[in-house]
Amino acid sequence: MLEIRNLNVKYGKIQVIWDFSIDIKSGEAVGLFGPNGAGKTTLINAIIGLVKPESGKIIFENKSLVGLETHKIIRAGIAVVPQERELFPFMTVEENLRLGSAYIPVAKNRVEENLEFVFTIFPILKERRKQKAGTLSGGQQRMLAIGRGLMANPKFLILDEPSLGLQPSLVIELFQKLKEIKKTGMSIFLTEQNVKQGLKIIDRGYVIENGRIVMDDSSINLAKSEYIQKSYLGV
Amino acid sequence: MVILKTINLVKRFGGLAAVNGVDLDINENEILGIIGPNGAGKTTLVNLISGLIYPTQGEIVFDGINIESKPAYIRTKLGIARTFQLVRPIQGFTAFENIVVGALFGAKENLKQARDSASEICDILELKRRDFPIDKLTVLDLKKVEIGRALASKPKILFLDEVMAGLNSDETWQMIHLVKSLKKRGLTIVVIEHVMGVIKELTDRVIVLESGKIISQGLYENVCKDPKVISAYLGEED
Amino acid sequence: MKKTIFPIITILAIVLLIFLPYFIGAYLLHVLMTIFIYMTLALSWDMMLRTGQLSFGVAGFFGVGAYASIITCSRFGFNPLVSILFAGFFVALIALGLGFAVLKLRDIYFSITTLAITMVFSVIIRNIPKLTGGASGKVIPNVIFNGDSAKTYWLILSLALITILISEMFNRTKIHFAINSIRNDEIIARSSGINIFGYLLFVFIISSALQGIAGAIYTQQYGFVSPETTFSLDFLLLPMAMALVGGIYSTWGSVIGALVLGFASEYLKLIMPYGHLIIYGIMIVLIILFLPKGIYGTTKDKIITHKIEKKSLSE
Amino acid sequence: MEKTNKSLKKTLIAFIIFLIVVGIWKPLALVYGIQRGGLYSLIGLPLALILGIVGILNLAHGDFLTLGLYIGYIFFNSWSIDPLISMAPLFFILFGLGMVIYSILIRRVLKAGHLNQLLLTFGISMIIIELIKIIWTTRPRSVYTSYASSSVTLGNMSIGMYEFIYPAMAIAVLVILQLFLKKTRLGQAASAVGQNPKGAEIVGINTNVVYLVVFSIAFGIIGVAASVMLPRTPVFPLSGNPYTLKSFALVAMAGLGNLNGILIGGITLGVAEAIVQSIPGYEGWSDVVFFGILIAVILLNAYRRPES
Amino acid sequence: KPIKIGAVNPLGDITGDQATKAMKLAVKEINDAGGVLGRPIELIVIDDEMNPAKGAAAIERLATVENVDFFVGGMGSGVHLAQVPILKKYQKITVWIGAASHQAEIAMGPDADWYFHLHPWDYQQGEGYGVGWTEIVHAYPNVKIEKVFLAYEEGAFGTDSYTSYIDLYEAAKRGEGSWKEILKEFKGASFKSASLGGGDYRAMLNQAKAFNPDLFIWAGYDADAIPIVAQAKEVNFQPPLFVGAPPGWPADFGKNPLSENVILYGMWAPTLNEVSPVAKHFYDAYVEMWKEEPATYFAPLGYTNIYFLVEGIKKAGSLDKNAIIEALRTIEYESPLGEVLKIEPSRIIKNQGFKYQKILQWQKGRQEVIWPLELATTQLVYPFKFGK
Ligand SMILES: Nc1ncnc2c1ncn2[C@@H]1O[C@H](COP(=O)(O)OP(=O)(O)OP(=O)(O)O)[C@@H](O)[C@H]1O
Ligand SMILES: Nc1ncnc2c1ncn2[C@@H]1O[C@H](COP(=O)(O)OP(=O)(O)OP(=O)(O)O)[C@@H](O)[C@H]1O
Ligand SMILES: [Mg+2]
Ligand SMILES: [Mg+2]
Repeated sequence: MLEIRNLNVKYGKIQVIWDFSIDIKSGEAVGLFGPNGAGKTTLINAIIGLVKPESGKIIFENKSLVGLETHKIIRAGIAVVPQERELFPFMTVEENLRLGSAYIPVAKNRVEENLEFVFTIFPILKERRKQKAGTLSGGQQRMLAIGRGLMANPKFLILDEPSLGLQPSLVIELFQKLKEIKKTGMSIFLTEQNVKQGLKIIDRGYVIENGRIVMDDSSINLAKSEYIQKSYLGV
Repeated sequence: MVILKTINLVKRFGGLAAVNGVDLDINENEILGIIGPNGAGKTTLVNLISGLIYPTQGEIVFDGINIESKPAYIRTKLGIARTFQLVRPIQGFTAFENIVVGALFGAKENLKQARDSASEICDILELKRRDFPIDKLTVLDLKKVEIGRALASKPKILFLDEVMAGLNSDETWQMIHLVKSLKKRGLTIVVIEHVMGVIKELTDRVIVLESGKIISQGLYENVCKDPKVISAYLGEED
Repeated sequence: MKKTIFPIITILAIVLLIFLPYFIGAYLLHVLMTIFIYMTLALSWDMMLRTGQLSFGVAGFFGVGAYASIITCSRFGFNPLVSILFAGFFVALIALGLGFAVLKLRDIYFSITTLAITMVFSVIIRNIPKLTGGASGKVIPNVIFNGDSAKTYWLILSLALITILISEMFNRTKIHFAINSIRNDEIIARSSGINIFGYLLFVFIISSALQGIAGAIYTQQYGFVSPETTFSLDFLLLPMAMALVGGIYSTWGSVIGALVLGFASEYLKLIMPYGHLIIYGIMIVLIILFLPKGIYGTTKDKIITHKIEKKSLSE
Repeated sequence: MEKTNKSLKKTLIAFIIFLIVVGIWKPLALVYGIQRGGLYSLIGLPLALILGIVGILNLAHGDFLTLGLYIGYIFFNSWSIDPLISMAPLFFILFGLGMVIYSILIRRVLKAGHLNQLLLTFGISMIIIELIKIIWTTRPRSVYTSYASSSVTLGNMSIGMYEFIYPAMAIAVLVILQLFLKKTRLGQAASAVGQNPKGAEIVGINTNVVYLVVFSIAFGIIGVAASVMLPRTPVFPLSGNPYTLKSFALVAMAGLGNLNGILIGGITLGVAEAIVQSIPGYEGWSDVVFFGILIAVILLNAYRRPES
Repeated sequence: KPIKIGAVNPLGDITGDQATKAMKLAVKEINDAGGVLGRPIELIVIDDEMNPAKGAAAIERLATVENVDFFVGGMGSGVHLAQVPILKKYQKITVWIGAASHQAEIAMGPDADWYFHLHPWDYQQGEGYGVGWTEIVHAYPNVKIEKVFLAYEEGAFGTDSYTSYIDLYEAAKRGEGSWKEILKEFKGASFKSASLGGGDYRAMLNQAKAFNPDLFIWAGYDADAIPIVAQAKEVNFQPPLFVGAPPGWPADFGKNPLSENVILYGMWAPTLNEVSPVAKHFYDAYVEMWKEEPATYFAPLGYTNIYFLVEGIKKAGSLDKNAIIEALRTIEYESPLGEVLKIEPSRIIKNQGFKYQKILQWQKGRQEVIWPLELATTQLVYPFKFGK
């Protein structure tokens, strides 16, 4: 479904992603782990066209994404839940969510049904549907960002550290729901610091450091790996 | 000895009571953990104490004086420092200069002193890219800058609002050691985290907020077995 | 090496500027005087901008300073130099009073309010003819130093140098850290212990006083005031353009901007009597499109990025 | 939410009472005030749209109005087309001009922030004014239509009818704009883009098109304003220039993003001005009242606004 | 070696632009005729951009870089005020055609014998109209002028007219001054000019209507001309004499039906061609050289500016300053404005040129001269009425 070949990304003269290649198949959930500054967010931004790669190929459903504007990539069926949330602070929770569907061809007729779905995962959002997004608590904003991503009925969902700032019970719930969603055939691409939870839903995972893949294995093997145990599952 | 105390603290936003009658005692040189569901009012509580917003009702006593109506910058000078849940370094400054700001105004140092204490703090934090502008830093660096600026104001009490969120376990350990070393230097520290491992590892005592009220408090081991806390906050793993 | 060269260059430049009247003619001197007046306005506007407050009150304080100087001179017999100082003091006082009301405002609300205040100043002055001469303005019989170019030049040069000095002080002391923090994030500034209102008021008073003094000197140079010319929005728009063309948030940006635009407008006019303002406008548009941070700002940025990249690559 | 509704209602009621009182006290001032205020609002609306909704600062606003006036003048002078008829082509010509200006200039300073937009549009303003001077000189031109000075007589008052077109057009434009912003996908996208362009791209909005369309619509409205003004307005290089400041004043008074406030604010200022002008001997103070009310409203709003 | 004359004009404004063109025409004519004192004339023009500091710097440049012998030029009073200190510094012979504000006279002071000011001062103009209207009342027995209403723009230009009218009114009440025979009641109101963002005159017009004047004058700018008549029609205000006193008129005022029989104050009109050969010569030569019509009286004034100076030089026979001053004071120059220009002292300065403006009337799209009666090109149409 998504194929990245020999991707290189630079900010100015500083290279952040080095010769990066991965494949994600339809209906597959893939995780991306790595320390801060490894280049995870940069990779995501490259996929959705927010940064222009130096070289390499990004192909989604046989179509090259390189050089395409972000909104075109999104409309092609990729949704993203950004690390920085990127909400509309002066709009209400509901307006934010509706915007998640409004401009996506496959989603715009399914707004009500999508809203209900998001509200079942995050009931607090339903309670606060008239509150301005900018006044939500940190965790509530994260929920809203995830909810907005789900509103798009994507074929391919990218989540950049979705559990950041969520209360423990919600993290568990969120990952359960993602597992269910995955069964409907959606592909998921996930970066996470909560590796323990992350590993539960992914099929395969990559570990990157300094912009290079250092490990690439199934989730079971990753969970067993000493390296992962030590660096990511400690606390 | 109680260093900071809130009495029946209330903050309403329109109809919503984000903090709803909180009586809090923070003891000198302890590490207090505050946990609770998203939207429970933790950040609001810190905002009230640090003076970014003013309470609808109630008192805040710090070091024996009532501070609830004092402006934020005075409270910082008195010795209350905090970090922000969403890191907010000052753009246009380098990491180092961000920390200098804290020393200059929070600790009322002159430029030279402030530079000295800032580099000392950078050393303590093991902050490497200190001459880099903010937009070229990683999340860990930014969190360190955030703590560094708070520390530079030479506080008596330090509020850490989710500073560990988004760190991997190596980095989290680093931070835990750091916070512990701060305690050794005599600081009182309040940590807010959703990562239970951190709370367990760090805190002397935990308070659980829900809907603006304290629903449980005590040692971590006890609190996390409290059914109220489990149902409202921790959830049960399958 | 760099540390020792810089002060030497500065001192040489200042000495050169002081002795300039002995080398260049009255015309160039006059052009320079105008440029220095605008430079002062640009820099003082930039000082306020560094706190994040975009002031549109430059022409207003300039005008009030001009009137204060002319009126004290002609009605109360002040010595022109004393009247100039008085104007600065008077404008500072007004800024202090206004500051309490308007410095709570932000963004365009602050900008528009300061502009509205400028308008209010000019309308009030127009409507109290007994004191101000009303719409028709007021002239004084003798201009400062009896029109001696060199002395007037030295006076204006001192103002410009003092402004540069203040600006550099703002950039090299605690104040730099305070106002930059305020501009970037007030919440952080407050919780880092910065008295935001205090600093805003301080900078507002200083920059307004400089604008008032500039107005006073300018008006003493020509010996008249009138609401239309003295409160002209040129005294707001041109300094702003100069600061932005040179590069904001820095001393040398405004200095370079004032020199570039000041000389350009004079030169263009001579080679192209008709339509030179179009070229001037196009020049401004091109600079902002291709050097978005201004001449000085963009150059400095390039150097800094270069340094950092070198450092990261070597890491 | 409820709170803003309530305060809107309060403002509206106070506004209507104000108008009624003025109507009884000085009926002519009310008429003149509503007409003038309608014009301020009509010209202020496009600025409010591009500054308040998508956050572009345009210092050449009034000068594009001037350009519109000249184009209307050409239609009248060269082809004898009545300004109210040339309104349609004018809308499209300015719409097109907006597209061009946006695509080749404004687009490049979108991310650079307000200050760069300020300087860019200052440069544009200068170029427009000087170009006009070269082409048409500084001599005013005008368009004569018999209806523009027609009036009806009520008692001993002779009331001009034409200028009621200003508030009428302002209301029409406001209603259409509100419908556009609330009901159309593009309109909703405009608010999203104004608040967070990156967020907007992420939900699939083509921000570039939104900017382009909103900017061009605003220009189209400037064209409409120019046509309805033309029968009553002299056309010279600085015709529209003073309206830049007045429009910014209105936007600041109404609050960014508040289009309804532009109408209420515009008419309040117009009426207040007209009252002062109708008091013999105090005509010269009308500007103080205009800016005084403006300052008072901005300060009041600032102090009423709760902490963030 | 040419004799250098330095001119400072606002080239971006129609007044400055046409004055400059007329100056160039005069220079060309003089040089074609062999120059003066056997030397050609060189005219160096600098734009003042209507900016005081720029206008002042231009004088410095002309004096020190271009080394001119004389200064000419004109227009805005604000710019001129800034030039006064510089002019005083160099004390070269200066012949000025703009700056009507008495403030300029105050700034120049009584001692500047090298300074010649051709345009009537603001206070002289009001005085002149008194002379004019009195003569008109005598010549046209049906014309009555007792109540005068002055509408003035609130800037320096309008306010200065108003204050001078107040002085004239006070004098008339004492039985003095040029208005003493006719003026019985006077009232004024200000308005904001369309050129400065105003343009709503109706409050002022209603005041005027309530006063019911015989003579209504407005002192504003060219941009006000059409809207004032249109709005007067709207509020149904039809004074028997409807006078506009702007420094220039809009491009198509004559084509506008509302212009019919509006009276104007001015120094010149193309109709003067019918009564003055100099005017006709100027007009034809200007059109020939520039392929456009002179549209403001600053064009013939600019022409006059050069000729007057050159006549002075000719008469002096040398470039000696005192000789030229003496010559300029005594020559009589037959100007294209229809009048003979000669120097007399005004309130403060010694060398003032023209004293009065003319009274003209728009008739069928043309500005016809009504007064001075000896230059009249047609009869006054009275009373004023809006066409249907
Ligand atoms: N706009 C930018 N300009 C320059 N450098 C950048 C920029 N954005 C990120 N970087 C640098 O690129 C590297 C990778 O950053 P990125 O945000 O992709 O990491 P990440 O793996 O997502 O880390 P995190 O866990 O902190 O989110 C870091 O060193 C960062 O400093
Ligand atoms: N300005 C405001 N207006 C309205 N409601 C607000 C405002 N600020 C906060 N709230 C609400 O107050 C509640 C408390 O928010 P707070 O940020 O304190 O939560 P928190 O405990 O820090 O949550 P989290 O763990 O998600 O950070 C939330 O429900 C939030 O939506
Ligand atoms: Mg990241
Ligand atoms: Mg929080």
